[in-house]
Amino acid sequence: MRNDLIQLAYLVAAIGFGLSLKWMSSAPTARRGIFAGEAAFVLAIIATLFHDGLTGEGYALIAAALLIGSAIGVPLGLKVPMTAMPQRIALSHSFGALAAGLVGIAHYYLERANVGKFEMAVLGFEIILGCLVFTGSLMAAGKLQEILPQRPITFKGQNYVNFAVLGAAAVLVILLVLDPSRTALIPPIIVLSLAFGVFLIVPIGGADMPTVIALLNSYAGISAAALGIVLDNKLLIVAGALDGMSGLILALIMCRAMNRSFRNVMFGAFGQLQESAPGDGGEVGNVRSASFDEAAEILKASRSVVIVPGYGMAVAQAQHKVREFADALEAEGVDVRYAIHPVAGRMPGHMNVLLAEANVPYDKLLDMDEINSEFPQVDVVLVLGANDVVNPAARHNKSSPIYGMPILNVDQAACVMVIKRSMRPGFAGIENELFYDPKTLMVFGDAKHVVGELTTEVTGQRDAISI
Amino acid sequence: MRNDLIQLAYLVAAIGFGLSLKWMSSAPTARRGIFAGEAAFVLAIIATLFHDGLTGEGYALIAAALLIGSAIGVPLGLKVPMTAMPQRIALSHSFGALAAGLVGIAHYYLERANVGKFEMAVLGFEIILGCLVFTGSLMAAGKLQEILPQRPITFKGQNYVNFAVLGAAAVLVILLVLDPSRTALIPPIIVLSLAFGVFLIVPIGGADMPTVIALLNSYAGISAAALGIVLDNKLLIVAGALDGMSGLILALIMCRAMNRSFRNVMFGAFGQLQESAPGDGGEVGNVRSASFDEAAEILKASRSVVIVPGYGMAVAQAQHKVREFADALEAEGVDVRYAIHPVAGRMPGHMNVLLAEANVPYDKLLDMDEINSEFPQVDVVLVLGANDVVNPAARHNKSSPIYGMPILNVDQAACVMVIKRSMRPGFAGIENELFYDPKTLMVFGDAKHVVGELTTEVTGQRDAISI
Amino acid sequence: MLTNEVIITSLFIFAIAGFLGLEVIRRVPKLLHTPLMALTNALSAISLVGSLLILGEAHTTYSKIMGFVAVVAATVNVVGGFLITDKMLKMFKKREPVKAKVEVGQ
Amino acid sequence: MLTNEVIITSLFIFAIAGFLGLEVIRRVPKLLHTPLMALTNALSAISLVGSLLILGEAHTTYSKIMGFVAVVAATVNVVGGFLITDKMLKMFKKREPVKAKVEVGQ
Ligand SMILES: NC(=O)c1ccc[n+]([C@@H]2O[C@H](COP(=O)([O-])OP(=O)(O)OC[C@H]3O[C@@H](n4cnc5c(N)ncnc54)[C@H](OP(=O)(O)O)[C@@H]3O)[C@@H](O)[C@H]2O)c1
Ligand SMILES: NC(=O)c1ccc[n+]([C@@H]2O[C@H](COP(=O)([O-])OP(=O)(O)OC[C@H]3O[C@@H](n4cnc5c(N)ncnc54)[C@H](OP(=O)(O)O)[C@@H]3O)[C@@H](O)[C@H]2O)c1
Repeated sequence: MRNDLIQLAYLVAAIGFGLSLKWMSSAPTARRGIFAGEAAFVLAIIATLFHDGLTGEGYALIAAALLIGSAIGVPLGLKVPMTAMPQRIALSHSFGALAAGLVGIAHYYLERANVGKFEMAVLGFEIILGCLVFTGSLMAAGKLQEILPQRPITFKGQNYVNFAVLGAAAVLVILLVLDPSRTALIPPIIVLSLAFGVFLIVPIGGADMPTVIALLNSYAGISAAALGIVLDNKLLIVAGALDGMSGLILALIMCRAMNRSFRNVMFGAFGQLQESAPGDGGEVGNVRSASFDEAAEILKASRSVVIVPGYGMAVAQAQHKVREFADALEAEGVDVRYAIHPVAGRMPGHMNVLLAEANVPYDKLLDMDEINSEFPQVDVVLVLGANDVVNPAARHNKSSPIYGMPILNVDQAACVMVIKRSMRPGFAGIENELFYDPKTLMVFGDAKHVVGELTTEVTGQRDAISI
Repeated sequence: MRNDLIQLAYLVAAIGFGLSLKWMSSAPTARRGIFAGEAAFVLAIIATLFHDGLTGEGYALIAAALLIGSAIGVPLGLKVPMTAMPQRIALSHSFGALAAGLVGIAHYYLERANVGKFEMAVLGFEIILGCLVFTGSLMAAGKLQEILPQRPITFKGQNYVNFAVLGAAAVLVILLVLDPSRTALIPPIIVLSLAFGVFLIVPIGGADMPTVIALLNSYAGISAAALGIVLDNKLLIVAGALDGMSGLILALIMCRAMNRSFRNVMFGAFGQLQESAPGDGGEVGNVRSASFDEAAEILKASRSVVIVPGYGMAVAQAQHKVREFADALEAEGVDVRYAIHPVAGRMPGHMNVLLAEANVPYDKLLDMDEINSEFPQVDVVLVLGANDVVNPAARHNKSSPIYGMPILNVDQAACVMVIKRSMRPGFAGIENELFYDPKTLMVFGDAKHVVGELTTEVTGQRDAISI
Repeated sequence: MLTNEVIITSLFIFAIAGFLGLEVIRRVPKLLHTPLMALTNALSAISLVGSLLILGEAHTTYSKIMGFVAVVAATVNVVGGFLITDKMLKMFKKREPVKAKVEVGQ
Repeated sequence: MLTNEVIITSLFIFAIAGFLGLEVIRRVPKLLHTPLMALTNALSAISLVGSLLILGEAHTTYSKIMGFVAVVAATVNVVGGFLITDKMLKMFKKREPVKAKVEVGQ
């Protein structure tokens, strides 16, 4: 009876997780989605605590562990700047994977006497996944936080080495399936899987990390589902399946928006310094550059401005200044909108989150599809720390690594203004001919600084007039 | 092992049913959806035949039954005019419900010795649902086919009688749950449920039948799922749940599009002759009517015509003539489109199916939301056997039974032409002031006949000119 | 006799499948509502699976009679239902693929 | 030891839930992809349920140690994950309800 109630609580929690994801499909219901997810989680935890067989000592340990976990989790979640989101998610992820791996291992040691063949196979799979997601997520967080080198580290035959490591782990699991009592095989499986997690991420550039995180998320979901199969826990299966699908779809969407394949992301060592890429030295060539007051003058005089934010805005944390600047322009009667490329920044929806943080209403953020046909009617496009997402080479240069990626057609506007620190390339490591276009004006400097100066110019000039 | 394979086949079939419904969400993939559904069904049947415990005699009987069923089902499915769709679906439905009810009953008789309490409750629920859907669907088919009177038949206290019948059946089921060996209770449960199915439909007007069919479909799904729980068959549960949801959502959509509540459909006795409804005698009052050649002249001279088909087009089977007529007009350089109200006709999507039958490409069929803003730019609206869906009373007359239902704003067009046989009202039984609007021209006659004549006039006149 | 565990598992599957049904059906455009009704009508004959077992096991004369009628009836439903759906949808395919007009139902 | 039946039931649930996930996630607009990643990150800590059982049953010293670390780690993930998501979404709510701009993701 008690167990039945627990199972019913799990059923309710599973529905709660489903609703939680469903409500994420529109901004007005998204917070309700979080609450559903949280409520479902709390219900699941409480129901679990009612299981038969938990001892007094167990409860004490659980209380201590929950407290310690919360004490670490709260600062991890609260004290995080918006720009550090990707690495925080990766870090949090590695913790979850660690738990999944440990549970699988502990379950093996406790039940090895009566574990079936299929069960052992699923369990082995689960342990491999848990371990590799653990180290993989740590590596991803390290790369994003720039503790580890962002550039992909490659060597000849790397993929073969990686697959040899994974293959060895798989062979050991097969040996375990044949005879689940071979306890000695577990430690090498763990070590190999942890190593594979590291090796998997080493050759991937820091900027590809968001895709990798989505994929690791998917693996974590699948490992939770596998754990659910082994423990015969349906809630784990449902939550794991939802999660596994979610990560997979997000990773696919990101790849598609960059016009790259999974394989290329995982094994392509993208973002390496390209030998032939010219202009990555920072020397300023045949470009027109403008001073702050010239730029402000042009912006003030225009009727419609479209701001194209990119990774540079995130790095410079310029979103609040951008908002102030847009307010100032609007006070001058200029129509200001934002064009959001699907892979601008380093995470899907990165720009949306940052601009939302700065209180830009989300109906001012236009998707690529919405805005692309309107550029010919725009007076000034302000490219703010974006690079690849406005690179016309994607349209016509078949040899470019970003060829085929849909871009924002900013070169159709009357005037393009680009704010960045130098002539250095962006994520893809390639030259951008847009900067050499006669109608392009470069405004060099840190995004936050430049936008602040522009705001002063715009409002200052207005004061001068009103004197 | 064999049983495992059967279960895996059921798993594949369940996914197939899911895909089948998923692919129904767009016209280009819809046929793939049917194939997925059919393949899943065939797989389910084949897998079932491999079950342990089927006897030689059993196989012979199954072969015979499948043959007989197909021999009845094929003509039922193939030889059906498009206008008779709703009643055919209802009829086919009653067969399925009969099967569900019988399986439940047979299972009870075979297993009564060791049936648990919860199991008995589910089984009783399943038998009630199966029986009531059986007679309910038969009644619905009869009303739609006009074998039974279409008008709702009501008497005082009817709802109380109905609920007493259902309540009695429920009480008997409860007695059975308390002691599942009370075999004698089964026949009265069956009789009461069959009776309830009849009583439920008696007070509902023929025109509300599509909503009722959707609802009965939902019940049938739920009864299949209940059967799945009792038989511990996961495929039945999945298919039943999908089906139950589908019927429910369709019924809700229909109700919402008519701006009515479930309660009103089920217990409102809608469609009764309303005492106060004037003008239902067929006398032609203060209206302008036009002859065929006058009407054809106007249509030919216009630049854009929107055809609003309604139930009358379905009754008259005029869709092919309409297509010819539209071709003739287009040959004259007139732009012809169709405006489809969500509840035009008697089934959701009724007009779409009929016009598709006549090869009208579906991008010419415009939804209410798409076309409503365009009516002011339309020269002539041709209302073809539609009535309620263009009744302006829905917009402003608070006492009207259709008040609040969104309608096609045809009265904003330059000229409205209405083809119907008389001044009689439509489904809702109410007067339509549109017919008295000075810019409305009535063209009396059967839809098929009138449209045929108009085509002759249009093409005939062209011939006359070309001489 | 079913154990509580089996019953709760069944409820799990019912709930998740119902949720899936809700999400999938909501996307079906009005254009396809009548074919959808016909298709789900065919699917609702899934009790054919149960009928086949009752008939095939041929336990008692009663069960044989009931099973026989049930198999016949369910077969009529499934065959008729799929044929009706197929017939309806054939009509939607006459034209060259026009732009997929998928509106979100309600 | 799991029976084949239990395993197949699990696969059933996995398949239907995965299908549901596919349908639901596909509708999430780009606008919300980063919060979605954060939310699913929190949900992936569901192995907390398994960790609690291992720790609570306190069978062996090893299982206690592993369970303890697992519960701590999973708690970090779930608490951190939900807080991050919450923080992100709070930002989306500052304005009066603007027209719900739900585009179908891909
Ligand atoms: N969003 C995603 O989901 C995702 C995931 C993985 C990969 N990506 C990839 O990331 C790229 C995103 O394109 P993007 O145009 O946003 O960025 P980008 O191409 O990486 O370019 C960013 C530019 O910002 C400038 N910048 C850096 N720091 C700055 C600062 N403090 N102030 C001003 N400018 C600064 C840099 O130039 P300077 O050094 O000269 O200042 C750089 O050229 C795409 O290639 C995409 O495929 C995106
Ligand atoms: N679509 C659905 O899912 C659904 C479901 C349930 C209920 N309904 C209800 O059905 C109604 C549908 O509206 P509607 O405008 O399509 O139809 P309607 O309001 O029922 O009107 C149909 C009109 O067609 C005329 N007509 C009948 N036979 C004809 C023939 N052979 N030739 C020419 N005209 C003929 C009738 O007038 P004469 O007799 O003068 O010819 C009648 O006024 C709505 O009230 C809706 O709520 C729809």
